Amino acid sequence: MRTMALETPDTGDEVKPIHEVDCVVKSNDRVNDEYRLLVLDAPLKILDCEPGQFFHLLCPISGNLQPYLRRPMSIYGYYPDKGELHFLYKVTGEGTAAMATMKMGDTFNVLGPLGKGFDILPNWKNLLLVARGVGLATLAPLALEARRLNRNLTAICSARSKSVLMSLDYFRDLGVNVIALTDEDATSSVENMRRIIEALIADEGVDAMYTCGSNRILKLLQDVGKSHKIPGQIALEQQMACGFGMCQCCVRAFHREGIIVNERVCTEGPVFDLQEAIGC
Amino acid sequence: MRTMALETPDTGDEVKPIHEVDCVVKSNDRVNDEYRLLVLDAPLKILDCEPGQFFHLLCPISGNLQPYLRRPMSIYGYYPDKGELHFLYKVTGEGTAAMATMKMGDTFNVLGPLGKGFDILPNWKNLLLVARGVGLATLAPLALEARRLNRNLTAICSARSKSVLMSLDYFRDLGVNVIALTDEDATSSVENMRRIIEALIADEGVDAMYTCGSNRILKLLQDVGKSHKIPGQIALEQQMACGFGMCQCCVRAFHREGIIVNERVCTEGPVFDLQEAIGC
Amino acid sequence: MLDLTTQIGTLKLKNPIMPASGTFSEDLARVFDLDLIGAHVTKTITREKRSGNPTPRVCEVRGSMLNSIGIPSKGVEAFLANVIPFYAQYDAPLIVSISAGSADEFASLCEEVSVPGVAAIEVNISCPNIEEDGKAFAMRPSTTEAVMRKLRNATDLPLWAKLTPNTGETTEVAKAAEAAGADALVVSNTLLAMAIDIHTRRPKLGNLMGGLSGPAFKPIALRMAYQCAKSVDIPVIGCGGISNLEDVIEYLIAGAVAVQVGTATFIDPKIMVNMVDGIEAYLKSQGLHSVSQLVGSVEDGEVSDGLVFMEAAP
Amino acid sequence: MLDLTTQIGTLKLKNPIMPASGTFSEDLARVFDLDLIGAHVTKTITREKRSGNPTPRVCEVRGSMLNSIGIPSKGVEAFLANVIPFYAQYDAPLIVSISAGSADEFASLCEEVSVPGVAAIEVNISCPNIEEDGKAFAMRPSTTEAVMRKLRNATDLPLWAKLTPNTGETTEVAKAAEAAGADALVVSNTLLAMAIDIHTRRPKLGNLMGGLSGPAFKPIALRMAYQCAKSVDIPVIGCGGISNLEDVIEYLIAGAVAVQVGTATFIDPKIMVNMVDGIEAYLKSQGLHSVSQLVGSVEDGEVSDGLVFMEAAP
Ligand SMILES: Cc1cc2nc3c(=O)[nH]c(=O)nc-3n(C[C@H](O)[C@H](O)[C@H](O)COP(=O)(O)OP(=O)(O)OC[C@H]3O[C@@H](n4cnc5c(N)ncnc54)[C@H](O)[C@@H]3O)c2cc1C
Ligand SMILES: Cc1cc2nc3c(=O)[nH]c(=O)nc-3n(C[C@H](O)[C@H](O)[C@H](O)COP(=O)(O)OP(=O)(O)OC[C@H]3O[C@@H](n4cnc5c(N)ncnc54)[C@H](O)[C@@H]3O)c2cc1C
Ligand SMILES: Cc1cc2nc3c(=O)[nH]c(=O)nc-3n(C[C@H](O)[C@H](O)[C@H](O)COP(=O)(O)O)c2cc1C
Ligand SMILES: Cc1cc2nc3c(=O)[nH]c(=O)nc-3n(C[C@H](O)[C@H](O)[C@H](O)COP(=O)(O)O)c2cc1C
Ligand code: FES
Ligand code: FES
Repeated sequence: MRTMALETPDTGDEVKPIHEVDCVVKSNDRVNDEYRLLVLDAPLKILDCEPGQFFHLLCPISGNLQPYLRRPMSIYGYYPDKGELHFLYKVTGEGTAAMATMKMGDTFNVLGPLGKGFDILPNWKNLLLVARGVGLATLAPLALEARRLNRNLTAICSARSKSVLMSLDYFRDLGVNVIALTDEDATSSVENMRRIIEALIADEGVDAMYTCGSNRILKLLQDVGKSHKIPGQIALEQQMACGFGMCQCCVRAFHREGIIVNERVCTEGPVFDLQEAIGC
Repeated sequence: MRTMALETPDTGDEVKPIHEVDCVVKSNDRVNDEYRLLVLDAPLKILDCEPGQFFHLLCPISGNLQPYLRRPMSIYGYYPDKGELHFLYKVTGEGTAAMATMKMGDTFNVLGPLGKGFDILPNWKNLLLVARGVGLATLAPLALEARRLNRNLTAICSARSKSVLMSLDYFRDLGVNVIALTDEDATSSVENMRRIIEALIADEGVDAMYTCGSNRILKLLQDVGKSHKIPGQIALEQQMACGFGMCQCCVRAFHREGIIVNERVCTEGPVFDLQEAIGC
Repeated sequence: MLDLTTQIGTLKLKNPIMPASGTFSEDLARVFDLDLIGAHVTKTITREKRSGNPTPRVCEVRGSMLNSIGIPSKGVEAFLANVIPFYAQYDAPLIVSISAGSADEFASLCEEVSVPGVAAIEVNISCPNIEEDGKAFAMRPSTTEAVMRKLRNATDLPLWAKLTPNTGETTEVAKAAEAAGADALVVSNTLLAMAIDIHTRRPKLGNLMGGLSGPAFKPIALRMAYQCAKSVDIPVIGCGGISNLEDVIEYLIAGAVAVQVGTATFIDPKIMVNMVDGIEAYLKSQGLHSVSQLVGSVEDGEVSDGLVFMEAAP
Repeated sequence: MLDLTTQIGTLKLKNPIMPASGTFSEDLARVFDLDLIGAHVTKTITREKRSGNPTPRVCEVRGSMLNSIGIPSKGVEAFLANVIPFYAQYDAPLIVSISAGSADEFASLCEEVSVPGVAAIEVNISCPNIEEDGKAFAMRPSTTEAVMRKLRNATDLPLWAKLTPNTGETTEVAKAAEAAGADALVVSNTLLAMAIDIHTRRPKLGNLMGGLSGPAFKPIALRMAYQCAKSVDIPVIGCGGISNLEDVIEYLIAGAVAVQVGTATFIDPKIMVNMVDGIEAYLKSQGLHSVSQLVGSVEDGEVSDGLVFMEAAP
């Protein structure tokens, strides 16, 4: 298997400026047992976002919580009209624990928007989104965009338990057809998911599939996509330092034209072609 | 000049336990242009102090202020009756700047009481205290102790300007005879101080002299002390790491029995014999 | 008029702030005008395409980071075709960082990148010398001197030797690079370090170990920069943990004629521009008129060589 | 029953936590019962009285500190008369740290402190060897081996060699110490570093440079401890930046059989006791029953020698 280094920054896309901005925290509340929603008062210039893009966040330093590097976080919602930027996050370590201490009125430095978001091609009418856990944070803006573009969206949302299943109301309010699966109900198995997706394809049809994170779901959608020739995209994660292309920390491997190529999640991604992606 | 290492910890003194305690901030207000008064709610066990002793303070970490080592700070006041411990401090760098951000209700970790305080021998009736600037913080508890022991205390307080002359009311309330000298009034010169001291000696007499910090004052009091055979003590400062004898960071040199000895400011001091002290 | 320029051999920079190799790329042009800084330094390239080390390539340690990127490289052809033209649109001089596994490969790559548009070549000699015992060239004076001599013969461009902090012979290596014709020293590359995830018990880096950079590394690299400035006559460019204006000033006072900023850019992408502005304000506030007044102005008194060149902590 | 004991050659400690030389003294008995920790390690002593380095001897760097205490020493007589009797009241074994400027002086001091009440001798070979070129013994395998052989002949007590991070030959030095008869390695002493006050332009330490210790130093010392554990058969005692329970676990997983805690005690004087308690809770939570199950349990897979023993960052 040959391995090849990545090519220079996409020359096709226009190169937008990256903004580093101090925002003010509007709220930072717990939404369920595991997740918090951070709402920032944000200037318009950073709200020209695409679903799937992310920001690189400078978490506050206080007491024993002393995160150093920025933390990448998907845009959960961007609202130029009300000047708000939303992040949905799970406290997993030092940085997110520090974020959780922030209060209304605190200043929070963000860098972005960064990366390449999801595509919704003109001929993609019926969209399917499959997410597990905090993956919803990344996929939620797709729902908003789908409605703006007048597409049909079905969201299969899987989680450990009902109590951590998030964004369902959010999706329903946007007219999304929501299918909730949980481990506690034993409905979240890959086999059940496959059955549900096959039924959707048979019924209304699916033009494109979107997912993120989970290896099991990636594998499933790659199978389904291949057999039904349905295109798809996946948002991936990787440890980052710079967040916009300089350090080469964040590479992942992809199948492309018979070889394995490394691409930077922060710049060529975080959204990649579903079939090219390689789980980890 | 021979140089000799210090001897093992004073075996004469009883060895008291050292306490590391989280206190709650009662107030932390500016007292004038340069100084702040920190009042802590402190448990009784750390309030068994002597004037001249100090605490080693763990300054809070927040944002760009990330002090690492503890900071030594003289006890400005200790009040077992009301359970309070006071520090008077000047913001000079990262640690004290971090202290200045503390608010009522915050937790503050202190280690102490540490070091050897001032002596007031039974036959010392007329005490003289000469202080400049923040040195007052160190000498203030002497006033309380002098009153408790029913001694006469005169305090010569020197500062750049009236507006930073602190503790004058505090001293007066304790019945101290206060003489205020300032640079702006051109009353703070060494010559003027010497005149004033010589007058005091001639009038009521002086049995012991106390000071801290300033090299000019040290030199002056050593002269006066030698010529009038008046004993004295000085509180000294030095960079510290551990604060109670382990690291040997905090040594200063002293004249003793014809040789130069190094002593640890944190353990053999911070109060030393006036004539043995060497300025820096 | 304040004079922010600094002279590195024949090369004059408009100010002493430049990026460190591997922490800079064309992408930073999306954040600020790249002509605001003194020079541009590319990520190290190799002759052939390489994919770099396994992931994770970065991990955080208290107040700093480790990286084990390795040297992913598009190869010299892609570099000549894409990267050099990109930087040609700027006035700031372009410094190309190169690396290779043997002195001959090093020399031939050096020749290949000695093209118009390149102002100087930085040689990353912290990489293993595959011909000898696998030790990095810059670990020893002898291997440093050998590779630098070949490089010196391969180009007329200024040659900057980038040292490693992993050697026990900092000043000897510095002198060897000077003797072999280096025009400047960059002090220094990252320090070998490690972190283990106590939950998985696995090394936090895919490559087992990596290089420490960032604030934790500053006092070490500063010491090296000072020692090098005292032991050679060629200019020293300070690099390691420089995160704010004070750090820049500290390195200049220690004897560096310019500095490279690495990890700090990841935290604050505009930091280099702020440093340039900050130097100006600082000079003004100190009543100084030029950066060169600061360089090497450390008040170290009549300090003995024994102290300056000590190699272990006292 | 949880087994916190650890075996260092013939010496069995009740738990793997002990202080680092120079960061501990009788004074700590004012904070906690010194029998709660695994061993006691004295500040390095020399044969003669010495006064140590000029002040300031300490300065703060971002999240860590530099020190240039030097080795102030009351001399061996005062030590035998006062210090050894003090520690005799405790069960925890006493480790005496010694230093000297030549191998012969080292050996004779070693003999003098080989007295009842002393459980092992730690040799601080990071000090300059005044007979050779002034380089510290532990900078090179040859000088390490030479001095360790003399020391080996001078005592029957266990000998712990304390290494320096300033060498470029960590594993070679480790092997040399082992070959010469060291019973354990302490990895490691402080790393040479510097800080300059930009206002006065003076070095922040009276002695120009000093040793970095504390959190900033951890990833470097951990890497060395790992490399040493992989390259010798004698036990390795980890030391460098250990500030909390996680750090202790990380060193044990990396291969250290015990750890020394230095600078962290200055911030939190009770930290060693908290670590002992913490290890117990940790073992319980992980379903482990002994410290030895953790030691060397790093999941480094089929890692090549090239990676384990690399000497510069990739
Ligand atoms: C493009 C992208 C979008 C993301 N969006 C979200 C989101 O919307 N909501 C959410 O809760 N999480 C999201 N994550 C994961 C999030 O970045 C991590 O949970 C977070 O960095 C953890 O930081 P920590 O300090 O709390 O954890 P620690 O484990 O202490 O972090 C240590 C280091 O590892 C890095 N790290 C840890 N986990 C991850 C991860 N999964 N991906 C990348 N780096 C990681 C951290 O950034 C930090 O540098 C996203 C990650 C990426 C790459
Ligand atoms: C026994 C003793 C009692 C003191 N009492 C008082 C007091 O009551 N009020 C007050 O305002 N100040 C007092 N000081 C001085 C006080 O310790 C310093 O002002 C303080 O440490 C400065 O810390 P910083 O981080 O703000 O300054 P920085 O300059 O940023 O400190 C950097 C480092 O230097 C050390 N340092 C700086 N100045 C001094 C100093 N003068 N003495 C010792 N170490 C220093 C700090 O502790 C720190 O480790 C006392 C010092 C000692 C030794
Ligand atoms: C992510 C990353 C990649 C690096 N890549 C290179 C490189 O390719 N070539 C090189 O000479 N140095 C490289 N370095 C080292 C830096 O140029 C610099 O010497 C080091 O990081 C110390 O500076 P800092 O503390 O300011 O980051 C890299 C450093 C980092 C953090
Ligand atoms: C103030 C101070 C004094 C030290 N004195 C000695 C010493 O006398 N002998 C020695 O071998 N190491 C000495 N050291 C080094 C420590 O023992 C230890 O190796 C080093 O500090 C790293 O550990 P740490 O990061 O936990 O402090 C000293 C360290 C400090 C901070
Ligand atoms: S995070 Fe630096 S290149 Fe992607
Ligand atoms: S501060 Fe450690 S001995 Fe005084």
